[in-house]
Amino acid sequence: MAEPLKAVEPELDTFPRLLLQHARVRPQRPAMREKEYGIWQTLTWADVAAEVRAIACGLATLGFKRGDRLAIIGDNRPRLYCTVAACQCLGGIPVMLYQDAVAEEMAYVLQDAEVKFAVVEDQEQVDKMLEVKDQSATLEHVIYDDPRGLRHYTQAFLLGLAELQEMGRIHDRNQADFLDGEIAKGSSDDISVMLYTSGTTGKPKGVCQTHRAFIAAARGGIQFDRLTEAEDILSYLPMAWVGDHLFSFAQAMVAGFTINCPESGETVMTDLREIGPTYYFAPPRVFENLLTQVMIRMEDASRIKRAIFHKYLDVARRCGADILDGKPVGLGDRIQYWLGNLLVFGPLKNVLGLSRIRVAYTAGAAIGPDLFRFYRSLGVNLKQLYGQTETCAYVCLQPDGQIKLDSVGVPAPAVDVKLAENGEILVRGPMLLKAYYRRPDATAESINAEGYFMTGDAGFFDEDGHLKIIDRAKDVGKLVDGSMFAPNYIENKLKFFQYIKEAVCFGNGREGVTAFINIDLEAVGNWAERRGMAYAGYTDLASQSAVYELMRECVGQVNEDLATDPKMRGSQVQRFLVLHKELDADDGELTRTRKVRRNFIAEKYAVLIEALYAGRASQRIETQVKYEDGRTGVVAADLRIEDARTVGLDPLKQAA
Amino acid sequence: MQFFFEVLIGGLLSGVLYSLVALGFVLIYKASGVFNFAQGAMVFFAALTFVGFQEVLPGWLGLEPGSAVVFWLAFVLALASMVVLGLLTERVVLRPLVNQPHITLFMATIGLTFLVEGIAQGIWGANVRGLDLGIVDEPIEWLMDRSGILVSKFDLFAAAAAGVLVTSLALFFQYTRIGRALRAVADDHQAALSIGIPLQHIWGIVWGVAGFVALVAGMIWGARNGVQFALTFTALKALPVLILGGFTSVPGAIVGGLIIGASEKLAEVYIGPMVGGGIESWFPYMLALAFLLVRPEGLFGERHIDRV
Amino acid sequence: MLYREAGQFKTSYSADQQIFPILQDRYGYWVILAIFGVLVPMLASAYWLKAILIPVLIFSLAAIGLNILTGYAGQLSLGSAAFMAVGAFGAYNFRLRIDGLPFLVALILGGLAAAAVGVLFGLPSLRIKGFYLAVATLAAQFFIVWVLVKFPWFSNNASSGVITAQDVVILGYHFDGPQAKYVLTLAVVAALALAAKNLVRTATGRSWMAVRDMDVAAEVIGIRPMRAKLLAFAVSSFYCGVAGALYAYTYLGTVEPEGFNLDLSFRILFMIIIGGVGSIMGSFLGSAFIVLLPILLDNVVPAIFGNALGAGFASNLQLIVFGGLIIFFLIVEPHGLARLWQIGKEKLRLWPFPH
Amino acid sequence: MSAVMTAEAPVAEGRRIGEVILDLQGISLSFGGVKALTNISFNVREHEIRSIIGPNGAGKSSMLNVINGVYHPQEGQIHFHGSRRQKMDPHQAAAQGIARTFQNIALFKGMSVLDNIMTGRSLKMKCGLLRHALYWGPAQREEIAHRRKVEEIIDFLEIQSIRKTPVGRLPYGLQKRVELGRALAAEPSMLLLDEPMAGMNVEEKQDMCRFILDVNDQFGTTIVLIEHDMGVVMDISDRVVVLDYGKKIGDGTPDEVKNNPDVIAAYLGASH
Repeated sequence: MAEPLKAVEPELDTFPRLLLQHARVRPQRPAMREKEYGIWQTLTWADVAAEVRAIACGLATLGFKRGDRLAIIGDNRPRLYCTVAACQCLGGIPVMLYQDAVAEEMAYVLQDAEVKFAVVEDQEQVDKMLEVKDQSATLEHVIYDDPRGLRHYTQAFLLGLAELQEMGRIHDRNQADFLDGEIAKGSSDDISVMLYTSGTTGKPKGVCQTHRAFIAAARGGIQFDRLTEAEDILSYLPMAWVGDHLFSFAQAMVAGFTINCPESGETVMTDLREIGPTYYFAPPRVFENLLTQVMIRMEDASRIKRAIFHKYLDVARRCGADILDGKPVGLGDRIQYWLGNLLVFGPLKNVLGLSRIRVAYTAGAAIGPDLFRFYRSLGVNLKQLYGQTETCAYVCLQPDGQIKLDSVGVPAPAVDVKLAENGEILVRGPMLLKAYYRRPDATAESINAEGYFMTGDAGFFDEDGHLKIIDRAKDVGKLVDGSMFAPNYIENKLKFFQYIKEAVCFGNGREGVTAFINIDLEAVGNWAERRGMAYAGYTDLASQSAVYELMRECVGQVNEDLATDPKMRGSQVQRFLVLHKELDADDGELTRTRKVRRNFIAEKYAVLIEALYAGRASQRIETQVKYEDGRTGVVAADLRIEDARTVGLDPLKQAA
Repeated sequence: MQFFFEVLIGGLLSGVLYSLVALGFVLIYKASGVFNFAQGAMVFFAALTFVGFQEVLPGWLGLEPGSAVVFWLAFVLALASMVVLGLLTERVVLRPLVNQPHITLFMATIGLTFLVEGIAQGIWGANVRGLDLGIVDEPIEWLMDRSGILVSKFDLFAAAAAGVLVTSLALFFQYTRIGRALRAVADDHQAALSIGIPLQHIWGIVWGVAGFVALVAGMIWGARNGVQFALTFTALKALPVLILGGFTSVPGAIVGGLIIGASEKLAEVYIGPMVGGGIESWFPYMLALAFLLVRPEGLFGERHIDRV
Repeated sequence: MLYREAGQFKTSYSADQQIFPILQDRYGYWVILAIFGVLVPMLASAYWLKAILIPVLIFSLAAIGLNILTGYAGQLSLGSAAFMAVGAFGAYNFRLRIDGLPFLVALILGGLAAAAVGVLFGLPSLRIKGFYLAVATLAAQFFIVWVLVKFPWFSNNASSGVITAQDVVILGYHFDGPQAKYVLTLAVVAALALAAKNLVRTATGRSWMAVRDMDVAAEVIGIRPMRAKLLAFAVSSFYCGVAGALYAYTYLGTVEPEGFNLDLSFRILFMIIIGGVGSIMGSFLGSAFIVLLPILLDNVVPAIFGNALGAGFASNLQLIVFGGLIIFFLIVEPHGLARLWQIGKEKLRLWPFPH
Repeated sequence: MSAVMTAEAPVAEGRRIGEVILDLQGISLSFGGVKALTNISFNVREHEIRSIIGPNGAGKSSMLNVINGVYHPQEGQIHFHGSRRQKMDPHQAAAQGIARTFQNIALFKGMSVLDNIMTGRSLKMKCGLLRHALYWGPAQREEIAHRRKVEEIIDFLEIQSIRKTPVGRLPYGLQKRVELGRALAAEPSMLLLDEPMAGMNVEEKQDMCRFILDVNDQFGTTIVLIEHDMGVVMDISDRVVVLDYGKKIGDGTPDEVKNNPDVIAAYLGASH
């Protein structure tokens, strides 16, 4: 069971009250910085309180009422964060929208949330609002931050944020106690924000979170990682994403630390280096791109420099993570690591802007163990967390010193996690959503009678109480013998090999697991060239026996890994084949976001699956493909099928 | 009046020497746009090499010192050295700096000045040497008898040599294919390429010719004043000559040299005593400076319009 | 490798526009200043102070002067030594003829005298550029030296213009030992170097560089090229003048006009070519290089070749090495040692990445 | 004739084209006997975008050089803001509020983007040499005040990510943008742009077009534009003057110019 959350001081139970508290306690501490006009323009907590006050009073002047919805659309900007707080001051509900959404997507949310006010960043967003104004009956006012290019927009419902603030200041002078009264009316059970779930299935749903929930989630994280007012965080992920709302808004509001907004999308990396955040969040792809860049840039380095770099990376791989975790490490290794830190890791982290990091989190997708280990071995305290929009991005966190590469850590303070019969993860705690906006059906569907939120993810706890996520619950099936089959989990493990681009596993209702594999043409191509192998394109390379050998090795390693886990040992891949063509979204095999469409593939390549389970050594297949220029053609091949190395499993029965 | 003419003629004749040095500048500037500050050093190098060979050849080959064979052999070897020096300069110094700002090239030739001076003295030593061309430095009696004006035979010879040199260069430029190519290069590098002679060959030839001119100048000058380091300073006087005559004009170099030579002598004689003498050291520069303010493009230079 | 720039963000323009925006550079600067200001005078021998460090500092100042003119404003000058002479003789005469004139005031007046002469000889720059201007500055070189030799008034009627500098006294303290003279020189040079850095990083410096890079464009945006060039001549000559005065007062003590000859002008030019055209720090590097190289050659050559080569060889070798280095730097690294320094610094900042 | 045309000139919303502020009468210019411009007259109204078009060598750049005082025409009169202009130098033109960019980029190669744009504010900076040398105090305050203005321009032109890059390292399109920034830094009332979009790709051209329109619109800057891209010219100009061989062959709104037979002939002739 998770540790309890320390008690909340009753007067600090909403964000507006927290803000006022900071303005009192640490008025001159920096609250927000933004790189603008070449320097980091700083707003202190007192400044922020004043800004928020002006915006809130301005909104009130325009007739903003308690409970009204206010959409916020734009890049991470201090004044937009201020607007969130201002809206909360008036008891309104900020509705966060993704700034890169197209107008129709926005129209849907504006209608669904019955948004009355929209505060947007610039002309681009104003144009979208104008486009959807007619469809959004409730939308009354559109307020913009950056007036550039908007001089000739004559629509009466448009207003600049600066003008709004001016109105607000006048209002505030006339009714000095108005806003304090509004803030006093607020309750911790009021909805503090609405965040829309991305909606891979069906239409997006508005998740209503209360002040209580987000403050609890924020406090839990702060307590867990001992965050202080001295942290610096770079706020560059979309404001509409729950992670940013937790890290850049809720936690900053609770702990009183500083958020830093980059100058523009192009300058994020430079700004990261300048700020050198102490607390950092990025999805795995950001870390992956960073690593790729590091490796590419090092390619051009002199031979000596490369040798030093790789030598000390090896040292780091050997003992870096242990040193970070405070585990016992021999003196020799410690000295070597210290040297490496002087020569390589220290400067490297510094150039990347990671050197001041105390805590970094990644989430949102599985992170490759090599990638994860790389950063930890350099001494970057990178950890994983698990959560959803519905749980304020807050369920499990990895504690310092107890990092397991494939787990998401232990339940966070005050969070109650349990597993359903089918392995689905159920969570309960103060950070749960209040409801989906105007969707009682959906709310009822996802919160069970005992008050547990059904995450839809399947997982299990290991012996140390760390949660492992294995798959979407609906994808998890059973083998004939009743043991669990989690295709995504296995596929992810396969895909962590650089040589494997895609993998599709089958096994639900079968005796064992089989797999289709797509090799990574670039990585395997390089590998082949280094070995002097000739090949003519993907199909040819994929069919070569050396490549099969390579794949067998990869699959074998995955099997060894799976075998260590009693719940997974039955899921070892018994047979596999390397597909003759790359899975392609144009052929309907992948979604546009490059997720495999398992069922479609199973149907399309039924003959191959049959061959895998029939124990045949090869199978001929002809497939229609669409070329980039729209023509279609046929790819035909005799595909070899191989048995994989397994640990302690009987081979598949050869019977059909 | 007689004294005035004597001073004037003496000045004109020493001006001939300035002209010869300036001629080397003009050749190179015309062909490659390089203001070769090292031309003075090359004159020094040429003279020193010639004298040096004159000294060592008899010992090496067992020849009679001072004989015509030694003279001509030394001349040919010195000429060859100058051509090699020119080609090396073109190859090692200027070619890597092609397309660099002119000022950079100019500074490079200042470096070259030091290098050439150092090498010359390093090889041949730094002693002052005499150089005998076999012409006696005595007044022409015929002229002295008729008009009472003293004109040295040697000076007349020098003037004649310069005249021959300039005439042959003019002919060379006018009537040979390479000469025409050179003139084309001066006007437009692209056009020169279309003639079919590689730019680098042209530059090589120009540096060779400039070396030859330097050798002639160095020999005459050395014969008059002895071969010594101070020669490089005197050679600097060619700079005001160029300003007067314009960087691109062969006639300008000649006329400019004569003006500078004559005016500095006249100024020394007539103005010098009023201010304590020694104004020769700066007079040409001040004259050139004053001239610049009136006509920046020089007597024969082309007016340049800045297109924007 | 040594830099730790993450977290060094700037929240104000004054922080962003510092001379050394990076913390480690600031530390480095103070460390160097402490070494040369405190440790060196305590530890260095009189020979080092008198024969090496003081001249390096003085030539640095002259090189800064020439760099302002040539490196920043793009006007080539071959007359720096003459402007030094004006400064030296100017300061001498001001002290000689005005009773009780404080030394530092005389130093500044000497510099101003040089500035006035510099503007006079800079006038042709309004009409001419490049080589023409170089030749014009030769006129200054020869003319000024001639004037100082020929008019005994300037040297208080000493024979052939030799002057002996008066004692250096500031607020009653006599600067006569090498230590004291070194510290004084360092203080003056450091202050003026800082002022030069300030000039080149503000509007004045930008107007010089604008005229250097594209004078028509500069004029079109409202810079008056004439003014900018004359100002560059004035400031440049001022620096050379102060350097010249220091040359007389804290270095040699006794100077003659012929000491400020064309060769010295060339040496200062070489300092900025090798040190770095358009760099204040390069002026120091170049000066140290040009002062130290002959000493190095004098010590190394006999050690390798013995004395067989004779005395003349060393001076010829020096000519060859200087000439060769100039050409080498112009071809390989036209921005000199300062650029090499900067490349090295960039490498350290990006370490372990190559770029 | 031109009066009729201006009456029909498109008036953008909120942007009022005002009185004639620059009037050129009978301008002739020659270089050592070669006539560059012959008896050219036209005017520019306040706040308008006035384009000069014509085949290569038509004298377009010479026209701009006459306007901002780089060339002095042998004949003709120039009235700027009502008063007869005497022979003047470019920096005097700059002081009167005329800024420009060049056909071949004329940036200061040795300086950063920031410093290049800072030079654009030279006329507005008042501190002298001694204050600069001392730096701390008035000079620093002035530098910071102007830096702030320059940063607004950098923001306006969306070149934040290159502000400290030496201009020599920038690609062509960005250099053009920086040059526009330098001209804007002077807060000119009239901006002369000499082929601001030459050599740009479509995207860069679109950006540049947007900037020009924004400048004209937000700051009310009068713009005289030379441009080869007819699409752009016809799109954004209020009035167009057409030159050919140093003579004016057409003047009017884009539509009028498009239908002018002389212009059509010159362009058809030029394209063959």
